[in-house]
Amino acid sequence: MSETTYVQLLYLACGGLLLTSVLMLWRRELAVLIRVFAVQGFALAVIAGLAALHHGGIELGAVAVGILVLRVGILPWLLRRAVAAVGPASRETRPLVNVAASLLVAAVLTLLAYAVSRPLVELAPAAATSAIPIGVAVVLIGFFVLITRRRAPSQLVGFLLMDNGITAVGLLTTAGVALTVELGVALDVLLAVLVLQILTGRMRETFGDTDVAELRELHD
Amino acid sequence: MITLLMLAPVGLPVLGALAYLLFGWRPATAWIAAGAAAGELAAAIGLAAVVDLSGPQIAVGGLARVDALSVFMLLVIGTVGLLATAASPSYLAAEIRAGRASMRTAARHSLLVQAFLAAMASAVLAADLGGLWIAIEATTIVTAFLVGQRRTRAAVEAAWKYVVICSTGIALALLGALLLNYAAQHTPVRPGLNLVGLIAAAHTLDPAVTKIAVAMLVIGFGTKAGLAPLHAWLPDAHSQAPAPVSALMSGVLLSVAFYAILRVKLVADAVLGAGFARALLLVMALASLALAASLLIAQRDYKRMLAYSSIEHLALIATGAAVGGPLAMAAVLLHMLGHGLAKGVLFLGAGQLSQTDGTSRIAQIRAVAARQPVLAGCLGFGVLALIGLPPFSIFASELGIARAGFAAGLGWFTAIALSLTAVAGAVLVIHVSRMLLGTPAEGPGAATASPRLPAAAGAVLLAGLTLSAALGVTAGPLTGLLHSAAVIAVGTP
Amino acid sequence: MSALGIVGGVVQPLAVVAGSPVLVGMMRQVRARLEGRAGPGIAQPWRDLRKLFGKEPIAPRGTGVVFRAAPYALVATTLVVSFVAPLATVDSPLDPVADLFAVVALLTAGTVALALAGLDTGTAFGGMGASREMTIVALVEPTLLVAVFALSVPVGSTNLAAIVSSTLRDPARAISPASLLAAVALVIVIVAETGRLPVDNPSTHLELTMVHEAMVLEYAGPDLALVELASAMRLGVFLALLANLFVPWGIATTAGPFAVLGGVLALAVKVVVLGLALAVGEVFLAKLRLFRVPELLAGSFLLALLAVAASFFLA
Amino acid sequence: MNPTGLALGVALVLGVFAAVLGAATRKHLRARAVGAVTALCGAAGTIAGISAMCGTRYYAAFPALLPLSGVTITVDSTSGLFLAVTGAVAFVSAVYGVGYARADANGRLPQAVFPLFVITMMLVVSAGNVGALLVCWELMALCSLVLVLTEHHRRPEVARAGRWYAVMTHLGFVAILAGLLVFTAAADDDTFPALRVAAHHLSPTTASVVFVATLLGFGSKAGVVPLHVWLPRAHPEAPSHVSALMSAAMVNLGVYGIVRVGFDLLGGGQRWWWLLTLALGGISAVYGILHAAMSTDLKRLLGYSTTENMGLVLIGLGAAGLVADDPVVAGLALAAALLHMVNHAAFKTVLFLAAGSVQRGAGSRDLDALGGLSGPMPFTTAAFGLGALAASALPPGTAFVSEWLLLQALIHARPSAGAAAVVMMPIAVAAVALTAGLAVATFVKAFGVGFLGRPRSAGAAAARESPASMTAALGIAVAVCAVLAVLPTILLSQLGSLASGLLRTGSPAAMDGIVVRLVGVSGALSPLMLAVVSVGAALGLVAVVRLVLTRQARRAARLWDCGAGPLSARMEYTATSFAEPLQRVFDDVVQPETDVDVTHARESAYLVEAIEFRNRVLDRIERWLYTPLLRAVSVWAAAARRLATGSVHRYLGYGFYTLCGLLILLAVTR
Repeated sequence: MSETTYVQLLYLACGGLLLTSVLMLWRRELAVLIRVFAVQGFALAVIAGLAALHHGGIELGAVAVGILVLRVGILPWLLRRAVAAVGPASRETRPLVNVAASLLVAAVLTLLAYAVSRPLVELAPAAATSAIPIGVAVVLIGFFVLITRRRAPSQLVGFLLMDNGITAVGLLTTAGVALTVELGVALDVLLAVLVLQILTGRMRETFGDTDVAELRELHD
Repeated sequence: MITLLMLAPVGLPVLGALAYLLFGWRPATAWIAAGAAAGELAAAIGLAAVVDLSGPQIAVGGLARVDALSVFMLLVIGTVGLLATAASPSYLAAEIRAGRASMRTAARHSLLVQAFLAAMASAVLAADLGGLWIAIEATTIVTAFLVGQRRTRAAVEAAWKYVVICSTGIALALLGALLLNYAAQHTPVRPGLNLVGLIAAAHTLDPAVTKIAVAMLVIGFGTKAGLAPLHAWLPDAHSQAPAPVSALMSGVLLSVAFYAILRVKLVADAVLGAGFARALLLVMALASLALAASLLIAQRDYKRMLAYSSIEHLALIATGAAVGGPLAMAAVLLHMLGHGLAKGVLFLGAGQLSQTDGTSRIAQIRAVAARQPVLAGCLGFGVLALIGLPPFSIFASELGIARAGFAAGLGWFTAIALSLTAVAGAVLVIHVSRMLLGTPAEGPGAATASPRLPAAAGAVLLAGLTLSAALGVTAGPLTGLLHSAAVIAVGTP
Repeated sequence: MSALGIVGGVVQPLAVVAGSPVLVGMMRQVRARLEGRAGPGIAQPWRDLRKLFGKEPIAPRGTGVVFRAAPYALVATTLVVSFVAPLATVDSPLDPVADLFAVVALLTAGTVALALAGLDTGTAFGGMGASREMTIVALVEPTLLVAVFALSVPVGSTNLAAIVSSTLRDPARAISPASLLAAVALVIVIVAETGRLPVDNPSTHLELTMVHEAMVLEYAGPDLALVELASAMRLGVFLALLANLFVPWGIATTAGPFAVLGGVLALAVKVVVLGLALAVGEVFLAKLRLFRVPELLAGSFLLALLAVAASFFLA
Repeated sequence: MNPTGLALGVALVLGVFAAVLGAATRKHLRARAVGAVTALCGAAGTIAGISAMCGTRYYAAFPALLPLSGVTITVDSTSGLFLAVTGAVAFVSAVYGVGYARADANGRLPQAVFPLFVITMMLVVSAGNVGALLVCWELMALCSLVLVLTEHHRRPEVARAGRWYAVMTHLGFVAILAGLLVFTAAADDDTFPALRVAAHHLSPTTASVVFVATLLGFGSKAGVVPLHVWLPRAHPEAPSHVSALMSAAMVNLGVYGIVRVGFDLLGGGQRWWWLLTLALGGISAVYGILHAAMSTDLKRLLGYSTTENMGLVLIGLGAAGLVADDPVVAGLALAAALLHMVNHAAFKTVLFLAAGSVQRGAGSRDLDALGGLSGPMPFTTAAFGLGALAASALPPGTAFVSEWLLLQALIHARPSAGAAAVVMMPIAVAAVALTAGLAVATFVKAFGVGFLGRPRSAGAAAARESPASMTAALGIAVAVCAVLAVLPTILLSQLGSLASGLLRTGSPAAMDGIVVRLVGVSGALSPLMLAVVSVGAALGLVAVVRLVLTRQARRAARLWDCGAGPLSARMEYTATSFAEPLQRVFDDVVQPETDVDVTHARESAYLVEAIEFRNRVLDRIERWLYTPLLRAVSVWAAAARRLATGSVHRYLGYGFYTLCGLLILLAVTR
């Protein structure tokens, strides 16, 4: 693979990452969100795969496969189960901030990510590192989704969006986070999602509907 | 031998967890948990001796490392863990009697508590930041089910908030760790995330990147340590968890998370000088203190009250860490231990109280002293220990933090922190005195005698208080360890 | 302890004990004449005392030691003051006792004894008198102390003999602003302390107004005689002190018989003049409402305070 | 180990032993065992104190105690004075406790904590470094708090008083802590010698911060207005032997702190500090005695009187600091303040213990329900009477001598001491004088209404005298009072040299023989002669009257009472009515709350069936200062609760906004 192809593909994947993030802000249907999330996972796997090809590491290849399995396969599946259990009321009802404002905020957050990431890019200017701001932007957008979405599954999506961003930053910044660490991280994310999914179930048992904004029994 | 000693603090609880998985919870197995915690404590003491004799040790292929600081944290985990697990059998038995739990729940509880202990031990034994991160994230996952154990609406709500907020925070820490790793990649030595290596390579780390990384790491681990801005899970989770778990979470988990901040601060100080981490920690600490003190004033629930007091104490610890220097660091470490003991005693006592009185509302509990003198005594003196009255050790550590703060030229910040602590202390005393003192209500309901405090639980509470008082009188054999741990925590300027 | 002091220590108490009832008699006589009555003559108080001393002592039921001891305490404190203060001679037999603060406190102690006696009777009148008397004392004592302070600051001593000698040496001091202010304040509080109009009317037994008389209602016979004697003596001592603090001339400065005789005569003249002035004043004054009295006393306290301020600022 | 150290060590060992006895012995032995051993502990403390005052200093260091600080013990002559006073009060209170505590405070906890309270007070004054001082101070506060709460299950006011006390003492402690730590930060370590060295190069601002913070902290313990609010609540609610310890010994430690920090460690300092001290003292003295004069609760009255007397002590301290250029007068003022403190300890012990006996014997401490105790409780009545005399600054009373000295010091303050002094001295004199006058009225009320006359309640009518241990303790305390009253010279020379040592002047305001003759300024007083002459005159008079004038025996007769019918207790003046005229006079200051409810008869509005009159004198400062403060705090707390609404989005939002803000900051400042 020539250097230019690598860069082109890399940028394409990163663009996909950002685009899917914005889409997640845009769309309200949980089912659509999950599909978009799977696409994003695929883009992430592409970034990992490209890194593996470019640096020629077997470990990275394994990581790419792992990401593909986890983020395109397992996590969307778990999410779908969570949403399916919710029942017909699966459409996201009015987020705390309306869509137009959300998109505007996403733009601002992306700019902020660019501004903040300058030192990161400057440390080792390269094709991969210059895409770091996108990863950071995805993290911030994910955080924003987390604080503006009412339903438990969509909060879950926000959390995973953040996590995708972090993984992207990890893949872009480095070729060699120790495999054990990477594995541990993946496992932890998986477990966190599992926990949240179980809790979603329990919330449904105890509260009936899973509007997180209604969880306000514990307060001062 | 050393490897064995270093594996024991993780391995023994894992074995305990396996035991509960295989045999379930019953009177015969009830004390396995305490046994494992005692073993963990013993291993910590052994390690302390080893570290004292021959310095830091590395084992398990470089994944685990132990120095005076981690040994001290192990001691904290072991001590408070022993207190909490020793109080568990009677607590679980009472829960089962009251129909709030089954044998299965008890077994799962014990299993998870063991896993919790193992995760905390591995956090302090981890040789690199990645391992530390994984272990701390693992504590979230394990305790999520413990918080939600009761499956009431409130418990599930608390668990949800706990997991969402903590996972978010810890995700930020992960981002920080990755960025730090990125910075480390571009140094000649490439230390990765190894805690010692990072400090050794500090002068070659890129300061701008490190700054962003440290900010993320401190906010992220600060979430688990109960520091503002992502502190809000704490009162919910600590008030809903079963008493022994609250004791462990408040008494140890927060300190373990703060241990991570201490490690990050070492790197930050080496790269950026003391100013950056200090400013960050001070702002977070003062915000947390102000918040805890304000919310304590009108508090209506005594478990939440204790939880806010934990925020306050961690903020105080953060103030101490921000001050830096051997005295402040020794005080911070002593404070962790003292707070663990006091808060452990208080949460266990509060659990006892909510079992007998059936409510956690301050306004609904009166005249405990007249009904259950021993429990009231433990709670009363526990609160006095918590607000830093001698002879309890928090007095000594608060004094140390304050003294170091004034000496470091942070007089105003220290004075504000002290005033807020004083307000919080005064409010705690007022709330608790309303519950403990007074004349028991006369009437038909008053005739039913309150159940007595189970002997084991009483012994645990008294032991915790006694230990705290003894530590306040003299650190005794801990003195050396405390000082070498403080030296490590200060780092080499 | 000088010869002059010893002479004074003997002469002064005698003069006070013998002269005070006469002073009271003279004041009553002057009032009677001014009011168009014949009057009983100036020796009438002595005649009363003789009659009372001849009666049987009474111990009212329900009263205790305090009630019985109070008249003695009252007379004794006044006697001590007349013993140590420079009334007729400038020296005192017990110089370390002749301190202005001590004298003021001693006189107050006598009042306190009487108030306690009033309370000890357990009657409504006793309590009422004691309450009113203590209200007045609570305001009079500070005024006295502050006035004394004002007089002491320029001299640098609270010793009575020292103040008197200092005024003798430096007559201008008597008309200094501090001195004048203090004099006015002292006059007011002495009127209050000795139970004269307009603060208290010694010749009435109306429960709405009486102060001193209410406390002593239960006394009879020799006890009453002592109380009456004591109040006469207190009047005499206060007037003598007032006179000598501001107009000390004539006081004996040597132990010679003529000097001492002159001192006693000068004392008698000064006290009589003051007493007559008081009596004449009383004719034209009505008694103040009880709750107006504090205003008067507060005024005198303020004057005394001003005197102190003046003595500091103008020193 | 020298005699001072030995005696102190013995005292500590005995104290701990007594605590163990209190926790371990059986109920019927407990009071006796604890009382006896604590009394010995107090005696040993007194000996240690006297030995230290005579010049035997003691020093010891225990670096292993109190982690991160270490403990140093230094007993010098200043400590000695306070040690001796504390020990003596402890001795008397412990003896009294044998009889008193058996009935009222015989629980394991109070009995075990009582001796600990004694030794912690001794340790406070023996501390030789900041860490030790602070730890002992807090231990003392803790012990006293536990003791105050002894009867919490009987009366709800006890818990309320305990809360006030706990909060105020905690806040006060933080002030002390901050002040001393600012000081320590400038020194090499936290021992007193190091601080003395550091004081020389302390910046004026820092020194002022240190002084003001410690003044507030120590002042709150001494019950200085406006930080006094806990005192008239907590002192009365404690068991009486504890009240005595608190009011006679513990408040002194506030004075100790001010003396130690202000004079000894900071070495005098700026004039306005002492002006502030003097002003606080003056306000405390007048305010305290005014409220004492209005109180009807005997122990509350005594509590306010403590505030008054500490105010007088502070006036002395302030005057000493203000005229520090004039060593003679400054020494005189300081010696007067210290003497007054000792005197106050003596008579307040008597008064609180007697009040305890009254509470025990007559079942009430409400003056309006007492009276007529001189018959059934002669010893207690006599003791209280003498104590009241001692407290009211009348000769031959105890306080008279010290107030006389104080006034002498104020008189001899030269105008050269500065304009501030010239303005303040007359005001100080007025405050002292007003205090003296009101104190007379107050104690006449307390003694006259509480003990004389007829009983006003069934409890008072059935009063019984206390057991021997209590009357013995009272007797000892009265004897000490009497000795201090007539022979202050035995103490004054010591106090004079102590004062000159503290002021580093080297010219002691010494006193000689039986006459207090001031050195360097004109002034002399002999309390002994005064007492002898007065008593002699009275006895002579009795002899003359009984032997010469009337030789008949006294005849018992009915009270005349203007010929009214048989007396009933309801016709008597009560404490409330006694104080009513004074209350009117100071209406604007105390602002009493009165309300009158008139119930009219059903038949006609002109006929009155019942009139209910209520009159309460509330603490004005409490209402002005603390009520708005508490209200502000609760408003704040209510507002703060909006931070924790339970919304997880909001909680995460805190993090999100902080993160964004921080990132922007990092991006901008890079």
